[in-house]
Amino acid sequence: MKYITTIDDKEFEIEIVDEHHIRIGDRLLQVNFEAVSGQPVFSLILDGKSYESYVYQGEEDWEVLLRGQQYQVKIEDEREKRLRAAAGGGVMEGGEFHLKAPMPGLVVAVLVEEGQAVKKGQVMLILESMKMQNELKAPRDGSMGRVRVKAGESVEQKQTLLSLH
Amino acid sequence: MKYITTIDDKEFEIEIVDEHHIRIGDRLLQVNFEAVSGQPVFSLILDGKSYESYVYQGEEDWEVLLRGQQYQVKIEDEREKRLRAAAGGGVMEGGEFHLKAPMPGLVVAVLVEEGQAVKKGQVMLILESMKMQNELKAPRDGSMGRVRVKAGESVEQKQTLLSLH
Amino acid sequence: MFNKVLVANRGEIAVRIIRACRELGIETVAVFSEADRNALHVRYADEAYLIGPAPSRESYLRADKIFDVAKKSGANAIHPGYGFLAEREDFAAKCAELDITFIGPKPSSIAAMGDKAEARATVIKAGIPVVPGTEDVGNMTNDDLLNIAPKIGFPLLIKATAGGGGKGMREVKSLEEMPTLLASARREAESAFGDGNVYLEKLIEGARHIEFQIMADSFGNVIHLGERECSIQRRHQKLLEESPSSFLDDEMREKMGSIAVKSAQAVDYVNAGTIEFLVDKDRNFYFLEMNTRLQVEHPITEMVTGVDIVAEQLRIARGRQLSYTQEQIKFNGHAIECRINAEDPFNGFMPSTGRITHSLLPTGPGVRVDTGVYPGFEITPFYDPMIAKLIVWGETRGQAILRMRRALEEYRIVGVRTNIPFHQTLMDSHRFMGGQFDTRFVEERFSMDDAIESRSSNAEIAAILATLVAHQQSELSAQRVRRNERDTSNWKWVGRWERMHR
Amino acid sequence: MFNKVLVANRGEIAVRIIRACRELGIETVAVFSEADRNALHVRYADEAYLIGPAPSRESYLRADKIFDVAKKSGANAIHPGYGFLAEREDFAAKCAELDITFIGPKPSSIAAMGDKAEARATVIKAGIPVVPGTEDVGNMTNDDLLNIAPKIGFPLLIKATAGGGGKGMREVKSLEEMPTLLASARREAESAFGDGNVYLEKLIEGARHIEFQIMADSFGNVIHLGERECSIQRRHQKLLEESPSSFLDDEMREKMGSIAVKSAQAVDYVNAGTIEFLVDKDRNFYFLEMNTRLQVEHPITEMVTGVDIVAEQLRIARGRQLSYTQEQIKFNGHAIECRINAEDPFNGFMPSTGRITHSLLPTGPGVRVDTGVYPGFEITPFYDPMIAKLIVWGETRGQAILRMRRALEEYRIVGVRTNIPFHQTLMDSHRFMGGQFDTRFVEERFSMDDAIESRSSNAEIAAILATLVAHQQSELSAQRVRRNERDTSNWKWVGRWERMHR
Repeated sequence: MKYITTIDDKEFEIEIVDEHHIRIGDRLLQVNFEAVSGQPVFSLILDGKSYESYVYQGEEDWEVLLRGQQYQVKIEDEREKRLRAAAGGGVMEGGEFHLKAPMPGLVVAVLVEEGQAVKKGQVMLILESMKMQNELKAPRDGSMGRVRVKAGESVEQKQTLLSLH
Repeated sequence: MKYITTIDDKEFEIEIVDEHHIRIGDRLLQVNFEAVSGQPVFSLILDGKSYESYVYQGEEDWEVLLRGQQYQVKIEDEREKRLRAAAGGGVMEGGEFHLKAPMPGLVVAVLVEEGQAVKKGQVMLILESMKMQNELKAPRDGSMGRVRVKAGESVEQKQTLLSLH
Repeated sequence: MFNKVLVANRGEIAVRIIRACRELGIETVAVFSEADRNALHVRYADEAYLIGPAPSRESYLRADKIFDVAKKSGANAIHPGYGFLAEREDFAAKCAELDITFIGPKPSSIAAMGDKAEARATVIKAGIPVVPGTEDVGNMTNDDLLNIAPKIGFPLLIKATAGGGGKGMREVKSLEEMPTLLASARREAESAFGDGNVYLEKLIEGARHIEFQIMADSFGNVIHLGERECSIQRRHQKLLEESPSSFLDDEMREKMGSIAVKSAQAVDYVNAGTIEFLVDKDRNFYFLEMNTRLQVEHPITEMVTGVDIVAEQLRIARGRQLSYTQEQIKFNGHAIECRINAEDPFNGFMPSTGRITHSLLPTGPGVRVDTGVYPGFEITPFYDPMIAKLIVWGETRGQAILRMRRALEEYRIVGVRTNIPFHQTLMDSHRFMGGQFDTRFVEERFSMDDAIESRSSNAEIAAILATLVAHQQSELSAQRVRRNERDTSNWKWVGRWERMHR
Repeated sequence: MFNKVLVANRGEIAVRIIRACRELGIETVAVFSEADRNALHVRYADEAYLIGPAPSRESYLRADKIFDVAKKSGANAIHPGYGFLAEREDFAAKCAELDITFIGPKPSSIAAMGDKAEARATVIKAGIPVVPGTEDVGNMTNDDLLNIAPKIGFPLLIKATAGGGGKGMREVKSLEEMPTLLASARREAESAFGDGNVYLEKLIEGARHIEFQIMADSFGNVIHLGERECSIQRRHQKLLEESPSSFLDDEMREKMGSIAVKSAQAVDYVNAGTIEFLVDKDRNFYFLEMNTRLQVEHPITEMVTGVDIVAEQLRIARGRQLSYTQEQIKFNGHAIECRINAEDPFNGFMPSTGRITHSLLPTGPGVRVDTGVYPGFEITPFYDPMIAKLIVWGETRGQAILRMRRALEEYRIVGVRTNIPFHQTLMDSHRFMGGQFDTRFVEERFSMDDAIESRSSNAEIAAILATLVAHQQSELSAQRVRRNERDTSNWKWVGRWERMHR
């Protein structure tokens, strides 16, 4: 099976040859790969080099925590790649974004109003949890849709706080 | 439910009153009892005193490891107690005892012969495992039945080594 | 002399105190909220009592319930740890009233140092330098403050009189923006402490936060145990501390140490306490505040002095003399503490909750971990996100950094996100290694992207790992489908039932 | 100068060495058997290579395979740890031949100290006291030995020339029983070491086993790092070690230390080594043997001296001078090490195997754990039963004992049985606390039943715990039966299928 794996806009062509070999580009590498005690912690011995990493599926991509660095990894197999190519490769833009509470907490301040234009990275709301104030930022430019909470309100995890058009 | 629980020949009458209370003798005690992270490790808060213990079922009795001491605990409910009383309370003696290898290893020496009389505590066989020589002793007086292994032989865990009549 | 200590706290510090008691043969009583039935302090204590629901104000902040437990259990001393009731004068006073030994300073010392304005006034009287700012003031109006501000000079800080943890604090760059900031600072202080009073302080630029540990017995002996460098902060929360500070030389250490001792004496201090200083680029230092309790970062001082600070607190509270004179305190090597928080450094340090499913502690030479969590324990949103303190000792600062790097690499916590990668990136930072940082360093001159070199060199490995995991999972699910297909053909009905109930 | 070290070992000592390398920025190469794919040393090393099936003689003892890995990985140094190939002169010689740095002494020193008879002869020449016995002898016949025995006097010991670990050792009380015992000792020595040579040594009664750590560089500097008391043994296996020994005073320490240094010099020693002495009741001491390698119990010396022995080994092997002079070595406080073995102290110390399902390490001030295991790891019967070393430091011996007691109480390992209860009972023993023990203490004057008082006081609690667990289980199984009953009535067919395939 061949995969196209993308990290930081760089593509890697990785072929799973058999249980103990992979091919990356034109290099054939020996792999010895094990999950550690039933956890999403993986030990990889790759041509003798020993690595350990925490690998799990994120919202869209895979996430890899390796030697203090976190990587968002996109993995497609050949079929998926072909499908995407056929569709013209256009990445969907826009659509509505719903900001959900990442954890239970108290809304300390709402810094945007409905209809207001916001920039990517702009702080929209401050949520207090675990004695810390957490700034929730806009993931992209847009205009504010419905604001469903106000300062002083307690919210549950995953509760929708506001929407961004 | 009432239980008769025996440790070191001492009997305790323990009644499970409800989820949070037990009665032992004529004392009513408050209990708060939890298994720790899905392990046979139990946290008990008994009238405010906090205990932690490793409790598991042994071959016949329950075993409790508490503050560096190990207890063999026999537990009977009322029905079992009545049945045993009806049977006359006689404890079965004798029968054949099969000595099984407690772990894989190498038989270093067999110190008994078939037909030989042995005393309780007498070393019958020496098994080497984990670089240590382990003496396997007679659990009671008796005479040797079949001896199934000889010195120099490798044995598997639970393999029957010899029998005692 | 007490023989049973109630620990009015939770988490790693409750465990720390229970350990010290146990090593002195003193019995321990834990208190716990409904969220903490399985917490380590409950498991390790001799006795444990439920005191209420998860939120702190219904449990760990309920002095009345804690006194009930003291009575019921016969505990004749209380150790407050840090946070919660540790710096509450009324709590300490109530202990005295009930004939319970409060393991800490006298209520009057807590009061004198708790009100920031009063603390400033007290130490100024003792001739101790403070950051220039408003003096001798309890209740200044906005007009008063706006008048004084230009005399202090900009930039300056508005700070809450009852403050702590950065709450009610505002940085002011000019007189124009000051009225708005005053209003918001007062509002925040009012909601956080029930006291809207604020004062002004000159903003020391490029400042370092360096604090001195002091110990005092009830016979008037006061000593210091050297300093801790605490400038690695984010939003006024300390993230890493080290001792000694690479910024101080012996002469300055001696000078600041003796002033720390003098500050403690100024409020007739007993037990362990910490004097915080700001040190500017030119090595001028200013008294900032005194923490009248055991400090989170006390272990680094223990590592370099060999003094068990909590055991010493207990001895002092039992009415004994200090075990050490100032001359007997020797500093040996270098210690660093990383605070391991359940928060995601790749996502704005957002707190993270969940069950810890797996954990592997770094161990071996020169490594100490103080923690209250273990595999199977649930991190809830009710309390502080600090779940462990990783402390290392080395003969030199360089050795300690290398050892910390090794220990961070070994530390595995699965189930919640932690700031371990932040500390790893910090250990690789050239500025940190060179000792070139101030209290603004993390916020202004540090980024998780700093480790860009190692990032790209490991990207291929990350790609391979993710691909292998993804491949394995798709193989597994394919097998599951195949098994189901077979089941359906053989046991059509059963297969469907099985899927229905999965 | 080497920059990549192959660690020719497994378990906690491999992890210990990898840590030291990492802290010095040296790359590490692990080797592993088929049983150890998931072992900690494999997870922590930079590189890892399979060298064969589980049994040691097919993997960790295969010098040829280890050299293959060195070649493949480009490792230019090998650290042998202890056991396995650590004291094999031919292995060290082969390293030199292949231009690989052997992190240890010269082959000639290993040879000189490895043959017990030769070692005795060597140190006698240097004027060092040895236990009276046969001297200068390579191959004595039984007749020779029977002639000499009465001159040495009974009781005496027959010991294997190539010996170690109590193999081929016999205690002889009289001339009559000696011929039989000679035969069996020779047989055992032959099968264990391939060498049936034996010699005689006077049996020192009431003896203590006290050893000195020495460090030597290639410039002729030799220092000692003080002693370790290792008299707590069972069948010649050490179970607990402490430093310093409460039996020695400063004068004797200095005297024995300088003799230890002299012994090392007698064989032109380089790197870390240990000189073992027997000390009789009257404080006469005798050279016993030299271990030409890193010792299991080295951490207690690290705790009291602050010297990182493994890091120092690496520096010496890199051709550098010792970092310390004898005068710079200061002894601070007291350290104790308990060897945590997977064996059942309630069942004749029978080894125990299985998967560790849960583990909680003791941590906090003054506690160090060196281990190679973790939750999820399988303890197999192929290797040594020692799974961890628990080491504590205290200002005094008393404080160290109290701290060890606390740490043992905290240590949880579920899945295999351990000797932790043995150590707990030992910590409560008055003789141990009083320092009144010799090498026969555990076997002859100690019993797990010694803790009889605490036993009966906790019996009721044990009864309650077992009853609650049994009750809970019977409730659970009752519920399970009820659920199945319902399933059968609703989904008769499915229920049966489900049970069939359970």
